[in-house]
Amino acid sequence: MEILMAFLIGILFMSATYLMLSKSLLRIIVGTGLLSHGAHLLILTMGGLKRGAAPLLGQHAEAYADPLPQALILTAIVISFGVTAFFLVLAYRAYQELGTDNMDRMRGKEGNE
Amino acid sequence: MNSLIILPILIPLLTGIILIFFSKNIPVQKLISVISSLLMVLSALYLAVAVYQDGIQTMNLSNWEAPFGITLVSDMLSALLVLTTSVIALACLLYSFRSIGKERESFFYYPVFFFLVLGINGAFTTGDIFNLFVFFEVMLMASYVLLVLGGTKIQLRETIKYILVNVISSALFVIAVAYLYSVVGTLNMAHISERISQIGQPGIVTVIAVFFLLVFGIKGAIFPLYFWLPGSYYAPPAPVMAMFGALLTKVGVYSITRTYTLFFYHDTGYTHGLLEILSIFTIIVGVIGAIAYSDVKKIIIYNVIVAVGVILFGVATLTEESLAGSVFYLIHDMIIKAALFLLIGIIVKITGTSSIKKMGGLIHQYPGLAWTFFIAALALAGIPPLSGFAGKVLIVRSGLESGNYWGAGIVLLSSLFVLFSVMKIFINVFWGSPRAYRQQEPVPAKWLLAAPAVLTAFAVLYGLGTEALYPIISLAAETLSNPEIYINAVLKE
Amino acid sequence: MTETEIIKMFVGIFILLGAFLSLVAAFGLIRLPDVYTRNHAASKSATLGVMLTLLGTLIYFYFIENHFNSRLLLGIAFIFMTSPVAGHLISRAAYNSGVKLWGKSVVDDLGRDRKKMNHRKS
Amino acid sequence: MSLLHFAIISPLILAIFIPMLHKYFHKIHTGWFLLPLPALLFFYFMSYFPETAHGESVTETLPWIPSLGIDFAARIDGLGLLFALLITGIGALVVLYSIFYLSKEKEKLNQFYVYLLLFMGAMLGVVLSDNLIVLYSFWELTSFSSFLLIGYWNHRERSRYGAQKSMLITVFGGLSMLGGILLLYLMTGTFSISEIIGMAGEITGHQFFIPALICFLLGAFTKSAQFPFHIWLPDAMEAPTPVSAYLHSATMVKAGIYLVARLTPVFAVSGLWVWLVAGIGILTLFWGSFSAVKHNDLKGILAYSTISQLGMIMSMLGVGGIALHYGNVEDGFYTVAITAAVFHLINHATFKGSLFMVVGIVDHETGTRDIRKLGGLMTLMPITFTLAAIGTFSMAGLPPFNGFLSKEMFFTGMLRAKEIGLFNFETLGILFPIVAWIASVFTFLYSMILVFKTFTGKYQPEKLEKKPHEAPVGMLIPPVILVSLVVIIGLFPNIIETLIESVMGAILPSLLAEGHEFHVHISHWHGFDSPELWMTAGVIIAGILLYRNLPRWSGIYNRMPERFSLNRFYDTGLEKTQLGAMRFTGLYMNGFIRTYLVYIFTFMIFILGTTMVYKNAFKLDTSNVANIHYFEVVLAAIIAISSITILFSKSRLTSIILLGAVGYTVSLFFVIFRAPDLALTQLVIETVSVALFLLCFYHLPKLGKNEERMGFKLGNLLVSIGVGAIVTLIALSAHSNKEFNSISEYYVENTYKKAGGENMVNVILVDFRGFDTLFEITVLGIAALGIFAMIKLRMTRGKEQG
Amino acid sequence: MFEMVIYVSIFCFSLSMLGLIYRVIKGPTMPDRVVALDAIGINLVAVVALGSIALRTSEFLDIILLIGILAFIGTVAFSKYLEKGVIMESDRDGNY
Amino acid sequence: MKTNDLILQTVSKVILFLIVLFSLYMFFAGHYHPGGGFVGGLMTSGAIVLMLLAYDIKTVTTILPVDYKKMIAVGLLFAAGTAAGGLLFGVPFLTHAFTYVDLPLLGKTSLHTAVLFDTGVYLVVIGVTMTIIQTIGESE
Repeated sequence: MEILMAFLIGILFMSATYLMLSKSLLRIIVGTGLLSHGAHLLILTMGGLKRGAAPLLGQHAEAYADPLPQALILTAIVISFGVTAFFLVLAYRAYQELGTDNMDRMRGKEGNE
Repeated sequence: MNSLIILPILIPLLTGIILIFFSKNIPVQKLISVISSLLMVLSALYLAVAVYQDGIQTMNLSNWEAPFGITLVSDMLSALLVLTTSVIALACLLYSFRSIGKERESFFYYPVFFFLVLGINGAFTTGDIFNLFVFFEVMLMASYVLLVLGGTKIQLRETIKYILVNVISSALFVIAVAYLYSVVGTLNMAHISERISQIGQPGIVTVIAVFFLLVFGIKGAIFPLYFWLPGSYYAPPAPVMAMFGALLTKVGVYSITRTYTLFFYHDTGYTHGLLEILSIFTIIVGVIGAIAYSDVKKIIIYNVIVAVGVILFGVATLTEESLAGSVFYLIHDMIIKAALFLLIGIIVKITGTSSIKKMGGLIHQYPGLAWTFFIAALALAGIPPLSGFAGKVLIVRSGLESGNYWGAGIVLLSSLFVLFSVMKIFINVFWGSPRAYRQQEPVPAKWLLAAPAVLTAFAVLYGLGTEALYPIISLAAETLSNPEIYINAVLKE
Repeated sequence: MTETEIIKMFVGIFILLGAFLSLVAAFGLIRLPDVYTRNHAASKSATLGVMLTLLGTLIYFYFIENHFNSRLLLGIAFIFMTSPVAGHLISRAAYNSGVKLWGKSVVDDLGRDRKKMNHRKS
Repeated sequence: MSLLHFAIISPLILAIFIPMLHKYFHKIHTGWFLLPLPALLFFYFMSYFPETAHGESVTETLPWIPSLGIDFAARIDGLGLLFALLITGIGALVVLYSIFYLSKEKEKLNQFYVYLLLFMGAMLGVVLSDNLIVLYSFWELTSFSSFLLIGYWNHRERSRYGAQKSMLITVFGGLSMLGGILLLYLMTGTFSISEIIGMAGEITGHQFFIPALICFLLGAFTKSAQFPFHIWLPDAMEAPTPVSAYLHSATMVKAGIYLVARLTPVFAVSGLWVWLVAGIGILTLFWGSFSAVKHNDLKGILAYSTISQLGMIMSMLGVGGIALHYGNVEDGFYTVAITAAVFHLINHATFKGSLFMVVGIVDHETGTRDIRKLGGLMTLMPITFTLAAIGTFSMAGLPPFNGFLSKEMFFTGMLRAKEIGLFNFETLGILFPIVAWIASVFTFLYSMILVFKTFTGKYQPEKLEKKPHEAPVGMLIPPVILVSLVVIIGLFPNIIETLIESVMGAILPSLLAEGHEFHVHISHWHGFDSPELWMTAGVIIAGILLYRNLPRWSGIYNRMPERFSLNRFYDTGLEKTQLGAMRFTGLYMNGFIRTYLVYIFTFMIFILGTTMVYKNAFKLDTSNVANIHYFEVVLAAIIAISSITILFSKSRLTSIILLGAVGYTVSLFFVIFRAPDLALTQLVIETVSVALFLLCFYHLPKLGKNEERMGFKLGNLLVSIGVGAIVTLIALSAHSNKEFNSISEYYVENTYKKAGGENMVNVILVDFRGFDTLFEITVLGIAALGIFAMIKLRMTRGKEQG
Repeated sequence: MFEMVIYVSIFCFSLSMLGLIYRVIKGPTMPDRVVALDAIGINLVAVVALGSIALRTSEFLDIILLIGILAFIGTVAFSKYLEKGVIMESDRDGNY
Repeated sequence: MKTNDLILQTVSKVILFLIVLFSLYMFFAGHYHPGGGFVGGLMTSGAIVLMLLAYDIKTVTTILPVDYKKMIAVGLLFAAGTAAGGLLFGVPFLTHAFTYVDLPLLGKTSLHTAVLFDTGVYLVVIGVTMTIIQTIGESE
């Protein structure tokens, strides 16, 4: 399963990278979304996917899934949510001010003389 | 266990929170921020003294023993960096009072400013690799907000690029931590170090080391990952630029230093060799950038990159002497970069432009500004007896000693170009015939000058008082070059 | 056949029925001609299908695992309440945003009433 | 802190008070406050003479950074004392001169005198420091104070240019010297010059020896304006004339000479040193004197003359260094060159100082320094003319002035150079006397031009701005004192013999046995059989011939292509460097974030890939993997297909929905992998994110209007595949390299017992790693504040800069 | 047998979701998509319920209500947006 | 075109209660079952969003006169204060204390300072979500 997941994560990263290299701001932000999904799945995979019960002691199971990666992912999810929200609003404001969502038109050559 | 260690993190956090309540009352905001910055400086000072006297200070948060909870660790390096950060934050804060403007002030400039400081101090203090990531994010989030606050076109545009790069580097950070966790199964930095030395750094750990270099290299702007920096740092107002230029990249540099001295020191031929090559290239491209532009902001921004290269060259050499040199240089550079950014902030405010071709003759009207800049420029170039000298001498000497003649030569020669680039500013901006500038409002130059002047004075004292600082800094270097000290302080209590 | 198995059988029937209804709904959503008819299919069949499934699950957990789950019950109630409202809102939105009815529709009550109202006003 | 230290830094201390004095006593010329200091210092240093005269030295140490071996060790020996006397003596005269030269109404005297004092203190520091790092510190201070002095009239473009040029070149030399210092430290383990000299014999074979030697010479040559670094000196003439007299005749440029003299005992055993010092010196001598002739600006002539004279002293030091090889003092066969160097050093300070002052007077009184406009001033300014004549004759090497004596000794030294049997001198050594002679001819020539074109010939009042008359007395006193020294030394050279002996003792300590001293005897007459006499005679004859026919042959100066001149080289070099740097930077810093990302990702792929291969890090271990269920495959397929479909989607709605699909499927994965908390959170977050996406992007234009070119797409694709592959490969190897048990077993054990909870993930979040959570919500809070500010705060134009 | 039933049902739900996804992508009008999305949400509820049975754990049952709530809010928001062009009105009486 | 949302508003009132109840359950159950301050907070803000949808911003602000930015601050203060409280007792930052009590009906339950910390999280999350949504809503 880990091997399958590793490939899946690879695909996610590939798509994310491709999207982030494009011109449209929306595609870029979608790319960052994929990127964080990939990262979260990777943490989970790296913690090991051995079958155990959910990490709730009420389950009284023999083995539990590794709780630490889950906690890390939770933190990472929340943070990337904050960043994505900020990024989105930024894109929206930038479009309002600059009138474009094309990164090529956002070059900026201030001070380059 | 020492509750002092939390104060440089807790004070800005609480201050930031309290300031949110007073978002409409700017005088109160100013009062509170000054008081708590002072408190922060005092606590950082006290912490540094404690570390100097009693060795590494740690705190196991939530009272869980070391590898299981999060541990805050303050060794000499981080205590010094926290102290420097607090001082610079105070300076930038005072500068902001008369320059940042009512609009930004009533839209959470000060709270976010304190959150930025919180993130930086936290990153310097934490002893847990994932917690480091969290503090990075606090710092980055605050920096995004400070960068975009004001919503001008250039700010919006550059913030997009800045966020994009940092989102990528954060994602890479997360996966680097994940890889490391997979191999060693722990997150506490001392514990990681211990476990890596148990298995003697197999190939995969070296790969992860390079991965960490990439992650922190993007933040610390090393070659060839620094491209985002000049544009992004160009956009915000001067005090923010000073905070960024002086502190943000240094967090990346600190993290490289920490990981490359604490974790990945078993295969130095490869990892540190790579770091050395990259640092030399960093210096070269930084220098090229610095002499290329005739824009005050750009020149100083590229000098940030040069400094990063110099510091990392010392880290890559990895002898106690070179590490001491790096620490010397790191703190010097933080102080002097903050001073320089604030100074050019004043220049830009006075002249309304940042192109040196449109300026001239400021020395007649603002002699204090001119001389502060002059001294700061010399300090930047590492001219004795100012602050940059001791660090540079140590770095170059140990570079020569370990046989890296080219690197040492380039570090040495970079001073010349650095000097050239800043003197270009001095000659063109301060000398020559005065010109008339369109000023929208009177510039409170005296007030604004106070902060950078004090910082420059610090830089001078730092250079003259090198002897007094030497035991402190060699203590930092000793801790860096002997991971055992760190591990014992954290785990064997 | 033990008690458990009987319950299991009931649960199984509920669930299978639910799954079947959901398939029907999906088929309807694909095949029906306009948004109003599709909405009809979705809210009726899907709701019923899902409710049956949930009911089956509730029974399963209550009797087999000896675990009465109040949130599940709440969930059933919730879907029971919201699903028709959602359907209503969508249809109205579609109508008000000017989505055409299927060409072969016979009645347009709302349109007729609106016309009347407008007529009366003017 | 001893009196000696205090003496060294007293100018710096006084400098602090100058602005105050200037402010409160603005009626009095600030120079008067200064004047006592160098005078006092001069006599103070004189008091050391009895001790140093017999080869003894006084050392006072003040710790600065002892941990790095850096102490402010002040040491006075013969060499240091000579320079200290020159600095303070000439300093006093220059200050006096400047009081009359600079108007107290027009000039910013406070700045000027601060710079001058800084410079004076720096020079004293250079010549009296025993610690190389301290020496270097003062060395750089001289560079910067002279930078400020040259740029004193900074409203002039030329001043700024000259200041920058001198700073760049001398700081370059300084840095290279610093490199040399560090290399020396690595060889000897000390920064102390006296200790290093003590170890001189041990380090000759060291691998750093030659690099250190070259580094030091670069420092000395740049400071002393040796070929090809001499180009800064003529441009430095933009400084006020008192500055030129001080810096560029007596002090700063001599710092390089000082350094070479000081380090002769360390390095002169090497043939390379002798060749470089002597060779570059003689080349500079020739080139300086040759170039001086073509100039029309009096200060330009003096500048090149200075260059050439410095080259002369340098070459003598080089040749004299040979003496260290032979080690016999008695006959003084080679040491005579050193004697000549020291002697000429003193002479040069006297006559060149006076000449600069004279030129200053001419400039001050006539308003020009162009010899084409000047002429016939002899009758108007008789005293000035007399001073000028004596100074130039001394410079030209005419008897009975002191310049003649040192010139004769110089010829002696050069003639002996060809006798050296070492380092290939037997073949090429013959060049030394020849070049020396030719250079002397030109020296004679420009000396004549200097004095006769200015003071004789036709008086052209119409070309002058002012009506010239004799200078005020105060302005004449300093050159008169210097010129009288020229004459006195010329007539009675033996009065300074002791001084020279002590200096030689300092330069060549190893040649002296304990208690011995050098014996110097300078005489006017060497007899008819001495070649020096005939050489001098030849110089005079050839010089007069050339002077007479000047217009006929001076055309050769125009033949020399300007393009290949060193100045042009410097200018275009600097310009091209900046331009090239700009082009280069502009090449990759193109403002496109895509390009930057491509760099970053390419580097990432490259470096990680290389490391993987090089470290043989790839490993695949399937023993530890969980088995695969079919619905997991389905979910994976959904994610894979959705994420790839996004790449091809043309509408923003589709992309957002597909992103949502990926997100929801990820939350299903969390369900499968037993992470209920994660599933809950991911679900809610995903919904909110999708909602935000839709909200924010409703206003944006449709996708797919102007997409990338095919080449770009292909490049992007390659990079993306690389990134994906690298991430996958490392993930596989990292998973196959699980070496330790995770620390999470602790959590399983202790969550209930010690933390009082059952949901491990939640307990970790609020307790074990509650610190993370505290700051995670801080991040959220900041983000919310930022979003609020971003939408609500729209700054008015023009207030963009903070 | 029972497991078989569960799996078959999951399969059915998955199949119907695929059909719904087709409708989401195809359109042709926005309300069509919304209808389909709402149905997907509801079906997801069922899948989670079945999944809980398959995994024999009750810890995921909370998710059911969660999805229900989210789907409802989402649908309401969508339909309001389609109808009025805004999602939140600042002041209903004052013509937003 | 003005439409009344009578059906929606009526249903919302019931649903609202349901959602808030559920969110509080999620919040308090966090230490034992999936949930916690974060999800709880999000669900509560979901309820508020539903109100915003059914009514309008003005009405909702009259019912809930809260400055959500201040709510963030309050939440952070809560969390940080709970965390810093330990310092006063001479234990490290963030040290939690708990005890088990026997409550009628509920049985053995733990009283835990972590709940206070989680309250901070809960408040911050509501504050953040609502700040974002309201700000965007107002800018439309």
